[in-house]
Amino acid sequence: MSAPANDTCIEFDNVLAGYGEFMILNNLSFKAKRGKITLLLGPNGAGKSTVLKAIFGLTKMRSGAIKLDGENITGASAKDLLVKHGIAFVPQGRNLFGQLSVYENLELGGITLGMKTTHERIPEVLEFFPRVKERMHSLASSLSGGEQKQLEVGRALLLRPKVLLIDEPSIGLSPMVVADVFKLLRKLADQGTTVLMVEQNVKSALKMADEAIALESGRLVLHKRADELLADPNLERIFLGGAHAAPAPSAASTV
Amino acid sequence: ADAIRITSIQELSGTGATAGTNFKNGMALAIKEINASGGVLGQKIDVTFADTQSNPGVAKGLAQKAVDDDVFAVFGPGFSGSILVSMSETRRAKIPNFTGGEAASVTLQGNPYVFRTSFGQQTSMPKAARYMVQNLKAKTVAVIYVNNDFGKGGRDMITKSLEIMGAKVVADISTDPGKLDFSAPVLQAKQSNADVIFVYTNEEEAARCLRELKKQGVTKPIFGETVLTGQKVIELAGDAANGAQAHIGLSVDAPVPTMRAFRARFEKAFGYIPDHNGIKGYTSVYVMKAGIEKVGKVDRAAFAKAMQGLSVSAAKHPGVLMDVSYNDKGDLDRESFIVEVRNGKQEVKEVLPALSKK
Amino acid sequence: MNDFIQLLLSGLASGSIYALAALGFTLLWQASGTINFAQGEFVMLPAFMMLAFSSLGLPLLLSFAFTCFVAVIVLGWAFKRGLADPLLKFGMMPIVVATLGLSIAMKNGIRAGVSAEAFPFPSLFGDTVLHLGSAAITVGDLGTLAAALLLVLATQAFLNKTVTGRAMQAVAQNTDSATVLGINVPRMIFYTFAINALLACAAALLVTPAYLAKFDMGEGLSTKAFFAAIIGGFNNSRGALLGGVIVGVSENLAAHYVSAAYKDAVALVIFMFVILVKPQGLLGKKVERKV
Amino acid sequence: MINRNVIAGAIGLAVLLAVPPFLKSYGIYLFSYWLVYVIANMGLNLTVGYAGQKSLGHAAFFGIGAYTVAILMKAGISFWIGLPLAMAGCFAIGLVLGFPALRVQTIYLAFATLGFNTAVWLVMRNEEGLTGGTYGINGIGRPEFFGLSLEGSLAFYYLILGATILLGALMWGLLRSPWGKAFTALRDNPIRAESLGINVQAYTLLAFAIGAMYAGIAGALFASLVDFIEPGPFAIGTSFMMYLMLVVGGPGYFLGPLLGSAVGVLLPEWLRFAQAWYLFIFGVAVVLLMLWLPDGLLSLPDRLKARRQAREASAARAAAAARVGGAQ
Amino acid sequence: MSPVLKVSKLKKAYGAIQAVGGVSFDVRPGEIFGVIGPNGSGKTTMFNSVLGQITPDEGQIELHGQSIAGVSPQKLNQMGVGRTFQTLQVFGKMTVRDNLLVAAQEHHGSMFSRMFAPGDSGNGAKADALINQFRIAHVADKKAGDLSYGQQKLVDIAMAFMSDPALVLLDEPCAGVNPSLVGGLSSLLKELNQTRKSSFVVIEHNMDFVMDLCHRIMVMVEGKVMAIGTPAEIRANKEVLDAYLGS
Ligand SMILES: Nc1ncnc2c1ncn2[C@@H]1O[C@H](COP(=O)(O)OP(=O)(O)OP(=O)(O)O)[C@@H](O)[C@H]1O
Ligand SMILES: Nc1ncnc2c1ncn2[C@@H]1O[C@H](COP(=O)(O)OP(=O)(O)OP(=O)(O)O)[C@@H](O)[C@H]1O
Ligand SMILES: [Mg+2]
Ligand SMILES: [Mg+2]
Repeated sequence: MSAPANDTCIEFDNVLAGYGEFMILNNLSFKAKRGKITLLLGPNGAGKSTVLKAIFGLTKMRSGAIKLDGENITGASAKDLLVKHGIAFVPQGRNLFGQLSVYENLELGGITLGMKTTHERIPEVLEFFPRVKERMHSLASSLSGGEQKQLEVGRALLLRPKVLLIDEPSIGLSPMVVADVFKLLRKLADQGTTVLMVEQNVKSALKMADEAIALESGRLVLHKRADELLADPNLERIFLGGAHAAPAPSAASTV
Repeated sequence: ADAIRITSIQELSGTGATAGTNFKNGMALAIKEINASGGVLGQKIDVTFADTQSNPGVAKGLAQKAVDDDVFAVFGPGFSGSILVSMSETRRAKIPNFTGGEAASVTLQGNPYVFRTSFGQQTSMPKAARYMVQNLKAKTVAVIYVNNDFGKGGRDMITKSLEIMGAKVVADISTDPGKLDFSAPVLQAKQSNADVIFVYTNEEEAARCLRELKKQGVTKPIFGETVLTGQKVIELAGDAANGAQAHIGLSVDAPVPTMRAFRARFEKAFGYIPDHNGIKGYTSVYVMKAGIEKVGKVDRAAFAKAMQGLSVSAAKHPGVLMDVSYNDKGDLDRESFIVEVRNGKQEVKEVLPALSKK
Repeated sequence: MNDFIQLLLSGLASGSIYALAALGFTLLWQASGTINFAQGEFVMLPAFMMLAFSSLGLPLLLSFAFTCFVAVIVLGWAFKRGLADPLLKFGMMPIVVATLGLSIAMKNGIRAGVSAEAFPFPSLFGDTVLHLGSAAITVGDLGTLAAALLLVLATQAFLNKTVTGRAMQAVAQNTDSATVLGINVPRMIFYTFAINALLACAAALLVTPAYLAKFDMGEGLSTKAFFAAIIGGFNNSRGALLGGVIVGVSENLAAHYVSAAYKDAVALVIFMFVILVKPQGLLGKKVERKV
Repeated sequence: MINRNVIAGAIGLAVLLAVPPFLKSYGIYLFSYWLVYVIANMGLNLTVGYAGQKSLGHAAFFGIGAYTVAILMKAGISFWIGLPLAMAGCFAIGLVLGFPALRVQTIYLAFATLGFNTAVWLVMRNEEGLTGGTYGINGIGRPEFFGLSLEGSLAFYYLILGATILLGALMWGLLRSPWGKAFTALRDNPIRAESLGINVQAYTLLAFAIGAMYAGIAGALFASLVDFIEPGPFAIGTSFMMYLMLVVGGPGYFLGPLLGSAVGVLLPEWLRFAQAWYLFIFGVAVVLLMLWLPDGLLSLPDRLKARRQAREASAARAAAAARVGGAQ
Repeated sequence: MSPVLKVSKLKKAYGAIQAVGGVSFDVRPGEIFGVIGPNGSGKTTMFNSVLGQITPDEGQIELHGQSIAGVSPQKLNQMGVGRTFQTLQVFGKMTVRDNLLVAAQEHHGSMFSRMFAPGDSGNGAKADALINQFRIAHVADKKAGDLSYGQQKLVDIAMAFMSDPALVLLDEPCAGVNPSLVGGLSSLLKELNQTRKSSFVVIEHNMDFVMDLCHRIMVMVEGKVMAIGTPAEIRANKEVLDAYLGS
């Protein structure tokens, strides 16, 4: 394969995508670098989750292309994305099989690996989430909110993905676990995994990320190195209340 | 000339579908024959078939439609509830209405426009009861019936008739339409130690009941009315049908040459052997033909009047298959048979004369 | 006592018939979250297919094999493509009504296209009568009971003990997550309906000798199967057997010891009792309500 | 949008008022039969479509209404006394049937109500002294209305039409009030509803009771219309059919029952030209309708509207995005 | 002054898991009370017990000095207790505006009078105000189920405030909410707390939010209370640092 000798891993090229006729991403283009953690930031409803879902074909794309290492993966099946391209995805919200046990949920997470490998890796992953390990044979729906999130993250890590798409992992996690998860993601990235992560926990996330992309109304408004952004005196204004506190007509700013 | 338009309202779907379809096919065959041989008084018969879905509410609408269409006669429906509803419509419009329904109530309304195509239960059950008491020496009888208007009506009538004959019903066993497992009813019948077991259900249930009777080794005589020894039941019950006896008004296996010929024609046309409902449908059209020809013109009022006391002989009108006569209430009378199943075949043991011939 | 044994044995026999039909319900519920109101017709159709193959002179088991093949295509694949795929995402109501429509179409299609009559159906095991004291049972009844037991346990084991089985359940519980994990959702759905079709064929083979092949044989069968599945537990395949046997035995005992006219009421009372006291069924596992 | 509804309503009403006098008795009968089902299905729409209680026992109430009036009229008691009694009876029994709904939901509730229907049917069939058993009740007759005979089919049709309009208006008012929202909230998320002070018990019971009352009224009219009742039309098959009509028409749409009942009652009549195959075609038609509009016929305007709104929202979002400009 | 909410020795076990193992605390009038603790420490279970969503095994719960054991969630709401949920709980098929309207209507008039009340039961203006406050005006006519995670979360929170509750229990209100709105939420709670003397109990993992907002904080670990104190005390508590806050 003659991948261009650059460091772009994921590329959105003029992507127009949405739900039914409602277009959320308006000709969005951006690149995420290989082996780096790229943060997706933006107000609620900006379209961050839609970006990740588009990669996995969960939102319909009308035009544009999504590329991985230069190869067009628009419309690829979830199985191909997982197996061929090594992409794993932790969506936002509830994604467990509530009527199956914790262990069974993990097993299904490894269904593309084959059961032998999966069974080998499960203990490793569980080491990292002791709370979940304790509840291995409980129904997934009986876990607490944070325990469920941990299980979801663990289920994705089982795959040892080359690319990890992760949507607001910090939701529901206690601060220490958040720190642990961030540390782990950092380590994965340092080992070569490309991470594309959505976060509202802006400050902590910026501290561990490499790059940051900000969306508004489905469009790219900013793409900077994370440390630059963190140092930006405008950060407070842009993300932590300033910009939106201004009486801009809300329909214009966040439709 | 104009065609004689008639409407046939039958149970073509739902619980009554088997009976209704047979009736319909019988009619269709008769009409085809009649039209092929020049029609009635030179007029062809033009029939519309309609399905009540075995639902009286629908039947009523269809009867109104027939009235709106100003047809010469209405045939059906067969379910007693449905015919009661629809015949009040046809009566209001003075349209003759033939029915395959056997419930006693049909001809008890004093409706001069309604005519049966077979015995009502008030005719057949006494005959059956008499045979059980006189020939099978029954003092006690167990009655297994299906709990719908057909079965319930028969059960009420046989109970009454048996009482009049001095026999007693010692087990009164209701079963549901579509019943699968007859072990409990049969067990109950067995325990009652009755001299005769009288079975009055629809075809499939009759077959299941016969099988269970065999399985539980019941040796008492098993008697029925029409359905029990029907061709279909024999086919469905297999060996278990052997030995069952019944009084039947109409049977394709009756030792009557016209009947045999009809059976052959029907089987050729539809690929299966008709049951008594097929005969009812077939003969009813020929009865109408005979009635019209007797009047000499196509006139509903005159026809209805002529039907009262009408006698049709099979010799003159082969299509009626057997001699038949009507009284002033719309009930009919003809010979009937006692049959027994032997080696998977209905065999006539006795021919009972028409009531009027006694 | 002998009466009791007779009733019990016969009840077991019809109970296993109900269980076979109920098994399809529990399978579809666990693996696709739907209820198929045409399930009775899914048994009726293979029965007619087998008769058709038999009338070509094929032996029963060969007819059965051919029927299985056709059923997997028609009741499995075509059903999935035609109804399940487009409708599953809209929730319960549309698929329930579509299967109601399908049931009307299948019933009346057979009635209009084949016959309104009932047809006898050969029994796989024959109907030699065995005697236990004064109670009688046929070999066919025993065979049906054994087959029901076998099929129930096999289905249960497949669903809960194999990864594929669990993946099928996962699809029913959360389709999007299943997709994201790389579970081949369309294939799992196909498996579900294909297995359902095979179970229907097996049920047809075992049930029709008693039920007789008739266009409306599915009606009575599916009502009883509903009751059986609820009593035993909708989310548990073993429940189908337990429920079927309870319905079969209780209605027999009731017909004898209570009142024939109200015999259905006894199964009904058990059914209502179970629904109100243990809605998940006797063997079902409780669905957590988590807020 | 309201305007369009009003216009559609006015046209519909004009047709219902003006057309039947030109029909023969079969046509009038079909219209009457259809409206009876419309009334029953309005009730079911409240219970199932709005309040989300999966009921498969509606035909039982239909039957209870019919038998109440039939038995009373046979005993010489006026329809106008029988009707309120039927309503009250159905309302009360509906309340009672609501109780299982407080314990179980979804399919479990569906089967509980199905069981209830079977039980009612068994009583109708077996309590011969009261209900006539399988023979049913014949010659029920039709009421007078302030001295006006409703014996004629057209007169009785107008009574049914009047009832439909009145009950429709009441339902409309109910659904527009906070009750309507409470019912919908109950359907969507009972746990959340409860925590917002919505009396889940009361609304669930009322959804059943009012729905049952509508079925009772429909049943009373049905008994008089057909003049004969037996247990058959009130068995679970009818409950299934009613559910089918509701969903095909559009559950949770006010006019859903009107269209749904037309599909369930009028479509088979219209298909009769297909002879033996007409019910097969009907079944296939139902499947196709579901495939086309899974949320019912009346979801079509909504679907078009949603599409238009989505396009507008897209445009607005694109405009906003353009204004945001950005780093591209 | 008697406490608004008083919980004593609350216990709830699921099989072998003691989710809540004897928790006692009280919430004073006009207080914002924070609850923090590691995942699975029983916070949500404690909430659900207080709110009548589940039945605790043991313990007393009093609202304004009156026991509310066994009182249904609906009654509690009528008594002026509002709540939000950790998991998204909106009316997905209703519009955002209807979500808010339905959240307040049961607090006006009787059941019977509501049958004839106008559809918005007189709460339209209030709903619109909250919609603006939470910056969801542009999606006010969309079905709540079609919103993004954060937007749904905001709808859920807004609903809890529609009926002017005297006590609100919030379960992780900030999760998934954009930082710009987290500040807004914080000021809203403070404002309501000051102007209307409403009390709040807030479960939250966002420490900036909790430390800034709450008067007192309770730390739960393994179903037990580890500490209760002012933000400063909690921040200084060595045990808490180890068990929960880290660093
Ligand atoms: N299923 C859906 N149908 C229609 N519109 C949707 C759907 N899901 C999301 N949207 C709309 O798409 C837009 C973007 O949603 P998305 O979930 O991508 O936002 P987000 O940036 O992830 O927000 P958050 O931070 O709240 O998670 C929102 O305006 C939302 O209303
Ligand atoms: N229905 C249940 N069945 C079994 N265990 C349960 C159930 N509900 C909760 N638990 C267990 O009880 C413990 C406490 O759960 P709870 O939801 O109260 O935690 P929490 O403090 O809210 O955690 P988080 O911060 O992750 O939301 C957890 O270990 C959870 O797994
Ligand atoms: Mg998101
Ligand atoms: Mg929690």
